[in-house]
Amino acid sequence: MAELTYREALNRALDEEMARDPKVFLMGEEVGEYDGAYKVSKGLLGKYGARRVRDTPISELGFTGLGVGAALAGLRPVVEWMTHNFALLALDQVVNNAAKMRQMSGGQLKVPIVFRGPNGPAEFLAAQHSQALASYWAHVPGLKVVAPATPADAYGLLKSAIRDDNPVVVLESEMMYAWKGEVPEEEFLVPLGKARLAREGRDLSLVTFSKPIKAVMEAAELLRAKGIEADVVDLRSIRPLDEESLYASVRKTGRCVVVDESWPVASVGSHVAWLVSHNCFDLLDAPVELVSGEDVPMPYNHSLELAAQPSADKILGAARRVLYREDI
Amino acid sequence: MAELTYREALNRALDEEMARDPKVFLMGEEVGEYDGAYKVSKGLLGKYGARRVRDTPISELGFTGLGVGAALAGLRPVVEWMTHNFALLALDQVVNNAAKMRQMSGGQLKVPIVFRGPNGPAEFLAAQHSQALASYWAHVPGLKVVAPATPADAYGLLKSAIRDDNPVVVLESEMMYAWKGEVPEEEFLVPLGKARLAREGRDLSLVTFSKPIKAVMEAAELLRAKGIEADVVDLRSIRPLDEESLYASVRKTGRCVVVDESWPVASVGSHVAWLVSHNCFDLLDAPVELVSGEDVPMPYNHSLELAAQPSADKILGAARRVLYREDI
Amino acid sequence: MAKTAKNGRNTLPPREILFPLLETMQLIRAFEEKSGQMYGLRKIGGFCHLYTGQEAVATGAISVLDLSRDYVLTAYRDHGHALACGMEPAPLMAELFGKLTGSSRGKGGSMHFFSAEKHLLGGNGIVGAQIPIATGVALAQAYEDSGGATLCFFGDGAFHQGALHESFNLAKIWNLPIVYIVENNQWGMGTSWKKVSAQSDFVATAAAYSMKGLVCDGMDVLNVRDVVGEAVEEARKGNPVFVEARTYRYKGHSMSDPQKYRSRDEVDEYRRRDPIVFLRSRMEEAGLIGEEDWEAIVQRTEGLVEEAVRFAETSPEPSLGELYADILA
Amino acid sequence: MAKTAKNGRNTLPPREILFPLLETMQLIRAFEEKSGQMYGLRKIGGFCHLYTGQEAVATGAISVLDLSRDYVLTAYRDHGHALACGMEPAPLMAELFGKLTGSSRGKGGSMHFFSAEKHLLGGNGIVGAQIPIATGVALAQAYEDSGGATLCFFGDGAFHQGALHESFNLAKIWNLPIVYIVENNQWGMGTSWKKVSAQSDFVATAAAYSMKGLVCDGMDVLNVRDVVGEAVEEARKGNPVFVEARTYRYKGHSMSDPQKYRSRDEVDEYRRRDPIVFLRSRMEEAGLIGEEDWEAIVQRTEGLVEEAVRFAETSPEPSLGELYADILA
Ligand SMILES: Cc1ncc(C[n+]2csc(CCOP(=O)(O)OP(=O)(O)O)c2C)c(N)n1
Ligand SMILES: Cc1ncc(C[n+]2csc(CCOP(=O)(O)OP(=O)(O)O)c2C)c(N)n1
Ligand SMILES: [Mg+2]
Ligand SMILES: [Mg+2]
Repeated sequence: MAELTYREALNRALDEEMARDPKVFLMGEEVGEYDGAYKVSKGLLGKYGARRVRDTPISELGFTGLGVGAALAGLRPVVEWMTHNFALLALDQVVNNAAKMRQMSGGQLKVPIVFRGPNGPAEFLAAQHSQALASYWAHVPGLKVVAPATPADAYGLLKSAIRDDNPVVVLESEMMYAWKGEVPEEEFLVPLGKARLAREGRDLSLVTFSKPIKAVMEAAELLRAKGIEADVVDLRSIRPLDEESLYASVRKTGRCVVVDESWPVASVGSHVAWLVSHNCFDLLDAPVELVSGEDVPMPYNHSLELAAQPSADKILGAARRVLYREDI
Repeated sequence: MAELTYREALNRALDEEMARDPKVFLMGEEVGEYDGAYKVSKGLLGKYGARRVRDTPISELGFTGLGVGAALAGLRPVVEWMTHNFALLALDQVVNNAAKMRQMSGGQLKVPIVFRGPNGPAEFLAAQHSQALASYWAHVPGLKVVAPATPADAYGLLKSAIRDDNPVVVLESEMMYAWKGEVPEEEFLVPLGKARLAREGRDLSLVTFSKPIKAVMEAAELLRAKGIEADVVDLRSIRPLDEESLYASVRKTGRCVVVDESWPVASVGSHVAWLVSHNCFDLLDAPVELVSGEDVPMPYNHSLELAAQPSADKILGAARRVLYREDI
Repeated sequence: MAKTAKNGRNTLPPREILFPLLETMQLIRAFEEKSGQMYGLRKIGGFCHLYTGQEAVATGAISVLDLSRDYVLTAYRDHGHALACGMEPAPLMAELFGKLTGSSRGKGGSMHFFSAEKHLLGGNGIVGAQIPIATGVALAQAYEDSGGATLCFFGDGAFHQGALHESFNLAKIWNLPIVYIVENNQWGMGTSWKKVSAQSDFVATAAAYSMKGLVCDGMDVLNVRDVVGEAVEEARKGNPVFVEARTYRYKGHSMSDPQKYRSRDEVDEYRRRDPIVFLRSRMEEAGLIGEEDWEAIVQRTEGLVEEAVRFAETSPEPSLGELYADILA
Repeated sequence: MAKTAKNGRNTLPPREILFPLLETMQLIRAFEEKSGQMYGLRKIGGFCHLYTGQEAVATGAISVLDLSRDYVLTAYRDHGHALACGMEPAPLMAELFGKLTGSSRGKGGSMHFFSAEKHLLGGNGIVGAQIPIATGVALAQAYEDSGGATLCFFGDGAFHQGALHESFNLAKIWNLPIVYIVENNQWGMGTSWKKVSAQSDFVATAAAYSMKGLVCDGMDVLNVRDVVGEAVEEARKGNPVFVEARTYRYKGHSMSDPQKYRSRDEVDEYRRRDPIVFLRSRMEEAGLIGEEDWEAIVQRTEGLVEEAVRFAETSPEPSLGELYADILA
């Protein structure tokens, strides 16, 4: 097993899929000569040439739409958004075309395309560059949405996304690109639609996806020190959602804290919290708690910026509430 | 008291506010010479002239951004989106600028602007023209969001929205424009942030906003025929949300069905359902049910289109579940 | 900057070209008349944008394509393009009726005609959205070196969408085989194109993207054919081209438009230059068509349209199970 | 199409004009050098885009404005524009430090400098987003008949955003008092402007919107001043103008850019045409400035910047209560 960074894992997935299938190509701002704004596509231009690794102008709506068209005509584009913040300019093409073309054509067409890039806050980037936008994609039928939180998942989910015949949005994170983890050397796929049990426990369920997994695992360690064992569910796939794994965990624990770095209102986090509240009603010993990003535009000041995000501390607070224990 | 249509009520609000404040102006596609695609701005061009009633090209991102700029420079623009579907093209300007300018400037600036237009499905319009997009706006701190469901609220909320110093998104509906209702002749405002108790009852709470109020009131009538009295909360203001009124209702009833015509995942509906699940945990006799739009792109065929939306029937089904009564 | 290609006013193309052009235009006309009637009878609902008056544009332009490798995309006013691509009237009418036998199984309706087989990739309800998509189709053609080209139709109103600017630039810097055709029918809903355009000569803007710009008379199917033919040839070499077709729509924007914004006279003026009448009279002058030939065309096209209505009427509605079908592949 | 305004190479403007221009440019230079240092010391974090090399553009352009009625908007590379608008270095440095005394109370950082008082409406982090907003500010000026005009700066990379197309058209059809200035520093991050632009002459595109297009030498503050002066005069009459300023950025795109995409030589070539050196030498040739005058400028500007750092260092951090402040009015 090799230890790879999340960035390297994505790069390996892209590389392998481009080698495997000549219809796969990469397109986005700075993906070629610059090796990607976050170096995810490092070396690919040299290896596959400018036909398959295409530097675009700063025209998010345009090149996203081009991707949709190329997919309709039989290619398998991977569109890199420099960040999901900028994808708001391209949202129409994803929501109104990528997600709907198959249905509007009565099943005649398919749109095998991947949209990917970093999502969520990084550091010192202020309001316009720090948004966690999972819910904008999760809301939309016709899309698939994944959020790998380990290098192995980054590799395996991106490969599955590229091979899927539907539009798939991949949520990465600037902060995660340097995270390291074991990635088996032989090729493998991680199926879309399956959660990952990141840690086993029986006292409460901590449910999350993407970058907050770090704070969640920290919180789980702190809880263990107090003799409390958390079950940690990394949703990994947001649409479709692996509801079964979610309920299986809560069936064990009867208590649930959902952690999502997005704003709370109409978020994936509050949706999952409702799903558990609804479908595990008789099993729950406490209300489902949500630890979300604060309901504010992200401030530049770093202390405020940290305070605006989920933290081990906030998760502990929520754990205290679901366990009805002031002492932890 | 005069009986007005929802359309006339909006028109009256616009007219009065334009008469009151010379900084208020209206801008959008077909708002002037054509009297508005749905005739909401009828007669205003004649009365206020082309300086204050501005027909735009089909450039949603552009004219929405112009509105933001005009608001920063001291005007009070009302931007009409022909429908919210097309506002996806303009989303960036709303989310990244209108909602954040005040915060990013450390409170120096304000953005007194109203974005309005019909939202949600109408009839026979297929996938791209039938989206209920409340959650895209509700998700975002820095915005206010209202969804009047009666002519009186359309009048009073639009006036408040225009006078508010913050960006306010107004969700109207093509199907509601012809709805009639009493609107007092003397001027009044409906405050942003307050729900409306549309009907009193003690057996269960039906919570909704916008067009589904119709199906909800129908369902309430059908329930009454079975001897069940529903409390109906029309949220009216989605952001900020009047949580107190919501919980007050559930405190009475212990049972809650939320109805939202949007897609279910990461929706206002599932958020409200979680809020009630969480904050009324000890009061609830049954899981909070959500009746949402089906999780599909809207089909053109009318039977399918109707089947994709909340109906009195579906609401009855949910009521049956929260009441644990098969007999109704 | 803009130039009108030689349109060979004096030498008509051969009969094998002329008759199909005339018949396609007449088929579109008949289909649209019937669609309007059926709308009046509430067999069709929602937005229904008729193509009457503009028949020469789709017919002439698409006639130069090889749809085994070329593609067509347009906006919601797509009935004419679908017929010109060779889609059968019956599944189209069934689609308007929302029936399971419709071209999109009743899911799409008037604005969303598609044919994977005939290479019509919509039918798009978002003004301007097909422009980047079509550019992406052309990207695929260039990527695969297929020799194909893409025709992208849009209206004068769509011209002001940012998507156009982004796409034109991308098409040029990547040498994509695409022809953009603005169908300038002079109105975007109730808005005169002149009122909302900084530019009174659309194709003059081609220069801003170092593209070739061409103008054609959208009421003259032969001129459209010549100009778009030249443009497609150019596009196949990797040079995107922008064509303006000056045309007119006879009917309201959609079925619900009271049309207060324009005069009866304006409409009548264009009706006097009707593209079908015009081609037919040129063929008559050249002694190529007789009364019986014309009657035969009328009969055939009306027959097809009548048959389409019968097919649509008698086709089944989709079952409720269809709601969750056709969404994911 | 494009023309360069007479720039009066031979007659220098009076001292009262020249000295402030020189001092503003030097203040920007000193501020940016210090920002770079402070970034190295991790006093500043995140994206920090320095304006070094481009000083003449903001300085010359903004010098022709009357900021009691005119407005300025730009992108995230906004330090120079803020200083040229007359914002004090101290609250700007404090903003970079994320302090409560910062111009945006520590909420905005480098990309989001604003001054309601000095009429700088950002600082915008979304490439191209300021273009429609600035156009809306000009709309307000026209609406109120204030006599004011708006300067909208953006980069060569921003040129390809659809927002530009939509805004240019709106500005023209509504006769808005706006001057659009593309600061063509030849790179958008690591992308050469030539690689992604279908048009090698930016201002040629002005014609597509029936607008006047002007070019200026962005390394020559007097030329910028002349050309933008002419443009602003035109804009005040309700004729939007598009100006290209040819310039160069000395530093990387942001502080984290390794700059592998360009050669040391290219940078050096431009450094030899440094806008500050250039103006100073012209003033010297004309006998208008001596060594002591220059020393005084250097001392004053460095003093201001040192003082700004002291102010930033010693200012308080915002309290956690600030998180929910400044969001709604
Ligand atoms: C993005 C978007 N904005 C607005 C609309 C509403 N709309 C539909 S058609 C139309 C006018 C388009 O005019 P034009 O492009 O000239 O095409 P034509 O109808 O004349 O064929 C408008 C405003 C829409 N469908 N999509
Ligand atoms: C919409 C959007 N897309 C991408 C980015 C990332 N980005 C920031 S600056 C930049 C390059 C802009 O280049 P240019 O407009 O030439 O301005 P310059 O940096 O040279 O001043 C890019 C791609 C962004 N901030 N916003
Ligand atoms: Mg038109
Ligand atoms: Mg640049």
